[in-house]
Amino acid sequence: MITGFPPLSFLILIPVIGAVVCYGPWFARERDAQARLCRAWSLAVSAMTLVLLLAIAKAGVSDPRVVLSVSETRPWLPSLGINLNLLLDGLSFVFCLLTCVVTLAVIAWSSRPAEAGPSWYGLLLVGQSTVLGAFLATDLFVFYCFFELMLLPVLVAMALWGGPRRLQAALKFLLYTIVGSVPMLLSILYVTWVSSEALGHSSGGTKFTFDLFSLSTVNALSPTQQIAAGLGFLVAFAVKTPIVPLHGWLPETYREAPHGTAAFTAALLGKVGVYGIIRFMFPLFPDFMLLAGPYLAAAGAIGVVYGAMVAMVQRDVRSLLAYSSISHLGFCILGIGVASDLAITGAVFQAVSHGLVTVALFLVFGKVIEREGTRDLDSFGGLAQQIPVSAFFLMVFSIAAVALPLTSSFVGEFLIIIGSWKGAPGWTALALVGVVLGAVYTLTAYLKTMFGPERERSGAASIPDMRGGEVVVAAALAAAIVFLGVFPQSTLDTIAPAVEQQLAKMPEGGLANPRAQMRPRASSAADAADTQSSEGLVQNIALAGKQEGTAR
Amino acid sequence: MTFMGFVFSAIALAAALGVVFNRNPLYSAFSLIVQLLAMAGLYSVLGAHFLAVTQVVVYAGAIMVLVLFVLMLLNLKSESGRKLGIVKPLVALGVGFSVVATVFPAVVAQFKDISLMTLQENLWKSEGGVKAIGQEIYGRYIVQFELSSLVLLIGIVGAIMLSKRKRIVIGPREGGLGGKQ
Amino acid sequence: MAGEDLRLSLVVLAPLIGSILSYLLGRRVPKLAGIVASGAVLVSFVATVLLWREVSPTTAFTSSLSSWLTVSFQGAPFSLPIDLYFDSLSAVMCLIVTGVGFLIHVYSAGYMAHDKGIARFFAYLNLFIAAMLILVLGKSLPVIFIGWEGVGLCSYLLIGFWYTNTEYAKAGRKAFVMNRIGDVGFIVAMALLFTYCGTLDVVELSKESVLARVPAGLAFLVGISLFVAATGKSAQIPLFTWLPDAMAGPTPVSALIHAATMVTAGIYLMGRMHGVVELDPAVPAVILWVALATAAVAATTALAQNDIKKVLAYSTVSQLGFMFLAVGVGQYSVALCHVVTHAFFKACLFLSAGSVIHECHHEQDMRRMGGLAKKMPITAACYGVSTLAIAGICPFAGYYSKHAIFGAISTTTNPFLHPYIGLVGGLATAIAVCTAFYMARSFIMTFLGSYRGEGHPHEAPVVMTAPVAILGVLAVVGGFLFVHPITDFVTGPLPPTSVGHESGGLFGIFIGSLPGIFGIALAAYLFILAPREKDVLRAIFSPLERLFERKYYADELLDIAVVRPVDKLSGVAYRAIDQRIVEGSGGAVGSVVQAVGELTCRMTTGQVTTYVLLMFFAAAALFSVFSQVR
Amino acid sequence: MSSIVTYIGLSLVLFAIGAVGVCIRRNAIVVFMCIEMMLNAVNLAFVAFSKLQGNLDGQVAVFFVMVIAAAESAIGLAVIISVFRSLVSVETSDAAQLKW
Repeated sequence: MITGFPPLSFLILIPVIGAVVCYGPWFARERDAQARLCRAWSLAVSAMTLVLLLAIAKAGVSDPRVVLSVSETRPWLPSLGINLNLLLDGLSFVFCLLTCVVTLAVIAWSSRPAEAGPSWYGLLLVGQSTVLGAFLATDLFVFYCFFELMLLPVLVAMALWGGPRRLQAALKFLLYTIVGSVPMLLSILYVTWVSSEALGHSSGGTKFTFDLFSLSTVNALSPTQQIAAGLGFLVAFAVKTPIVPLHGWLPETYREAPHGTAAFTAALLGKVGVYGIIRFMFPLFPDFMLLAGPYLAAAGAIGVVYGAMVAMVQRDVRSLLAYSSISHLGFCILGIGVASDLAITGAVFQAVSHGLVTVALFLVFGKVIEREGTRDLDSFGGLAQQIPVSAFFLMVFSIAAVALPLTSSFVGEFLIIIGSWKGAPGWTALALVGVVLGAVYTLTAYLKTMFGPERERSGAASIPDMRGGEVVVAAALAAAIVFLGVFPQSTLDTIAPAVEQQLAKMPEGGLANPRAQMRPRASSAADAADTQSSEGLVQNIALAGKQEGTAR
Repeated sequence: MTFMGFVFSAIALAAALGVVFNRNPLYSAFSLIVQLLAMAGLYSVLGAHFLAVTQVVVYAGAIMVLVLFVLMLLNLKSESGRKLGIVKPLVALGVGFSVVATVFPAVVAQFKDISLMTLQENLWKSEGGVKAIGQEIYGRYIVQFELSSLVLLIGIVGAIMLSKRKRIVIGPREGGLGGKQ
Repeated sequence: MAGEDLRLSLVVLAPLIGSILSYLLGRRVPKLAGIVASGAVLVSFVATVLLWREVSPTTAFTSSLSSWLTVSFQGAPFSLPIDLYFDSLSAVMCLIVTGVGFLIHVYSAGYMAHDKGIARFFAYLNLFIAAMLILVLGKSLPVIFIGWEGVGLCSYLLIGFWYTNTEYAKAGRKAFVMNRIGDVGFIVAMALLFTYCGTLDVVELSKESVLARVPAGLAFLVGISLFVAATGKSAQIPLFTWLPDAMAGPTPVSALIHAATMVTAGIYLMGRMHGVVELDPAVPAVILWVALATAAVAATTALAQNDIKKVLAYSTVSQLGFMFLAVGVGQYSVALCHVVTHAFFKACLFLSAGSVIHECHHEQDMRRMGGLAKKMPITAACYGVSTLAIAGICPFAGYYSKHAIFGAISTTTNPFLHPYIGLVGGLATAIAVCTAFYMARSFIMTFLGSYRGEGHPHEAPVVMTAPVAILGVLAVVGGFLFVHPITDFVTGPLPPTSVGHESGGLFGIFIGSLPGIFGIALAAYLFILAPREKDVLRAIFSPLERLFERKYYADELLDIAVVRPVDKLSGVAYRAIDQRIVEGSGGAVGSVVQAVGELTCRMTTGQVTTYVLLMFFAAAALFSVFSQVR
Repeated sequence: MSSIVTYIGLSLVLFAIGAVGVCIRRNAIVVFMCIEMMLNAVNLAFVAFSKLQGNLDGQVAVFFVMVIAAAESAIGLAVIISVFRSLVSVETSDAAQLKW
């Protein structure tokens, strides 16, 4: 362990420091040179974050069999029991990796809008650090803070450099998320308050804590209380993931935001919703999740079909991508609703693969839109000859979007389907219909942009085909997608144990046999969770002890 | 409740009605003065002689004089016609009745059987009331006393400031506060 | 075993590497693309032949390429490795795929010589061969599915090869979507088998003990979903309209994918999963009736087609119907034989049609051809021989496999089908007559009579006529050489069959090839001897002819039944649900808040009395509340 | 019958009359006077309760109320005068500019 140097909090800090430097005065020379220099700098910073993440993971687990789990506690508001405990286990490692890769891709891709100066890179780095924070925090309060902060960089970027109706879109995005996350805050406070008595029994009085593991270990909420608190959480994550009825903000945001921000939002913000449900709702509200399972599965399946159908009639490329991500994420929600180990591992894998595919699609389509100057699907056509490299990569990513075997999305969807068939056969079948529709709109989009007679356009030649940097990014993303499709085992090994632990309180096989008693190893898993939260870094034990004293 | 108490109460009530229902503000001012004096009487019936005196001096003497002065300054005629209509009295009755209805039963329920404790008369008499109140005011309530002097100071400064400002005619011609400064 | 292991993976890897190499080299030197691609398929063919010699009906090799997935399901770890399985059934299929594939590669080197996208073409073609081999060699259902989707993707890419023409691109998309609908059936079957049998391994799933775990209620569903997958890929009703449109692709593509290999994947799947298909006897019955209907519809539609490739496309659909007939009656090895012989003569027909089109400068309409026999003798001969073969005339390949199918129909023991044997046999014979008729018609219109087109066709280059000639020979020899050995060879993986051994002597042969002879004679009479009769007949049956020509309005029916409602529904979904409800709800909340605001600000009337009144009411209310609270 | 009820009853009635006066009358000064009357009613209650409790707190409260009333009347009348100066009328209904 890299002792004496708090790795995880540093992981969150580096991008922020990078962002601050981006705004530094010494970049004050002419704007474009300034932006290029800033781009190089932010590339270095996000690459460093990625390297640090990998180093932490490698150091965290010497041999692969041991479950990856690096945790860290730092008192923040001891009197309220809020301390910055960060945890990097299989689940959060996969999502953090996705964050770093996506940010690297967006920065490397020359998606900076012309009028945006170096602050574009600053915002992206701040966005990266807040998303990393959200994926690492296991303290409910800290998670909530990052959950809200994630919103700002995207909002600012959209409001400043978005499309024509960017202000309405930004406002709607803000309102939807805020209205969604307020119930979560109330539920957090409710859970803490209810558990404070139970926690405090041993030491008389009430011991407030926001730590996920101690809250889930004490499990003080009665089923009805769980339903109330669970709904609060579910609303927040439903708005974020967008589960179908609450997806109002998504099409406009993806349409109006600049390419890079839309790619960033599509790839990451949705995943925090999925991650949140798995990380927080299963340990805290097992009975609620069991009850809400069928409804979630239903919402997921309907999301898949609804997203695909609406995507089929879209004229605008970006809203087509928006609805397609609703459809893909619908699969994750289906997997989560069924809550069996396999389905959830599949859901996590699908979320990660969707992240990679969407960022690629957004960026390549972004280039096509910039080149054509319009977003209307019908006005494209016949680009395959003019920009063959983009055509090739777009074909690869469309194949991944349609989830053909040997791509990562196939592994995700396949696991979800076979995992959730026993729990909700009807809904899984409905989701499969969505897959067919998915093929229709993806290929239609590709056909309308790339195939068809070649039309000579005057200004089109100005933006050349993909250049060096972009080809590298696209190739890297394609390689990642194919690697995850052909050798998913290493990733699945990291995800599965973490998911196993999250589902410790759920009955075996989730919806498949709800009446089955709680897992035999529920107690052991809960103990493991308990020990793991306090074991943390060596020097933190002293801290925890001291903090214990002050809390009472 | 002694005979004198009843007399004073009756006078106070009559004067109060006079204040409200008198057309000419001047007459209502006078009836208010009468009402204040009746109240002073009641205080003395209750044994609060110092208060009775201050009531007469401060209330009737100072405040009502000021009011009369203002009345005279603005030489207001009686209200031009009664545009009261039927709504206002009804509402007023409602208000009055609701105030009484809500409070009175609670008070009755609470205090009907507790008789007025006959304070050791000597305590009031011996100290003549003034000494006891003086000790109270300068003893326990000294802070409040100083604060009230501050309030008075502010009152005075405020009054001066308000009346010193130039005339700002809002009336129909100007329409808005931007009058000649 | 290591030797076989390596060679088995080589069979698949060779075309994969070939596809990348031919693309990279082909971009620089177009000629090289054809050579590299054909070489890769040849290597794979040789490897298959070597392996084929060592495999017997009972032995099989397995080679695992990678442990793809190990997941935990209900506690138990469950692994899904990517393994290749080479037994007698896959040996036959591999031989067909690589053999015919190689010939078609050589042919397309000539056919696509002047096309500037030749490198891309051969890359896709090799990728297709690789995907088809994975499909045929897959040891577990997911691996077969990898090949299944890979083949679908390659057919999409190859049909829409000349993508500058939007119609061709749309045809490619239509093919892919229809395959995709079939794949839904495949995934449903996989999910069911995984959930109940706990395994997806092909060898396991043919064991009785494993199959018993499938609950009775779901047996039909599993079988039918597998059949849906097969219909998607092998173009049975209702998912067959994509095959005629797939003729938009270059002719070698039609020959390879839409005649010899991909379309037979459905039959291979049925054969491989015969245990599952026969779980519920109702499934084979459904298969039989659907197959019969498809064969009838396709055969009659082909009668009225004027585009040579469309005729061959519908004849493929009809012949596939025949193969599924054999599957329906449970004679999988007979169906396989027909697959083999069909591959030979249909590939030969397509390639010779390709040569004709190539020479007539991409003219596909038979009415503007004719009299090509004189100019293109070898192609004409091969086309003629294959026509005889497909008609089922005695010495040629078609006779043996078709005869076997007729025999199989008569010996079925399936309770659902037994009473209808007579009807099925009769219909099948009628279809056989139709097949002979429209094939003869196409031969006569193309090769006999006088040349009606503008170009001046002459014999296709050697590199094209050689493969056609080889296939022609196979079409002649394939029957008696391969049919019996194959039925014995594949008894291991497929249930044994007694059909096809009896030889009714000369008379039996005559009866067997009677429908073919009758069909050809009828066509010859109408088209050569008495053209006037033809017009009379045409006048009588004109409504029927229009029906056939318009392909039983299949496209329009599908359009009305599926495409239009889905479009309207998604339109409704977008406008009604998305615009009005989701966006609307945002607006609604906004206006509610504004209304409430409007209401409250009415209270500030500016009158002092109002404020005083409010104050008193509030005071009264508070007092009453607090007096209770104590 | 020397219980406090009568005094409280009286102060309540006076308070009610004051309230009614404030509501009905449109002349600002009369409203002002009615407010004074309400204050007196409260003072009466204070004194009554102080007698009831037997300590002088009530009376001290009254004392302070008077102080406040004095300051308030100074300010109130100054306001009324400045309103009169600008609106040339003391009717409360004329000073209704501050409405929605």
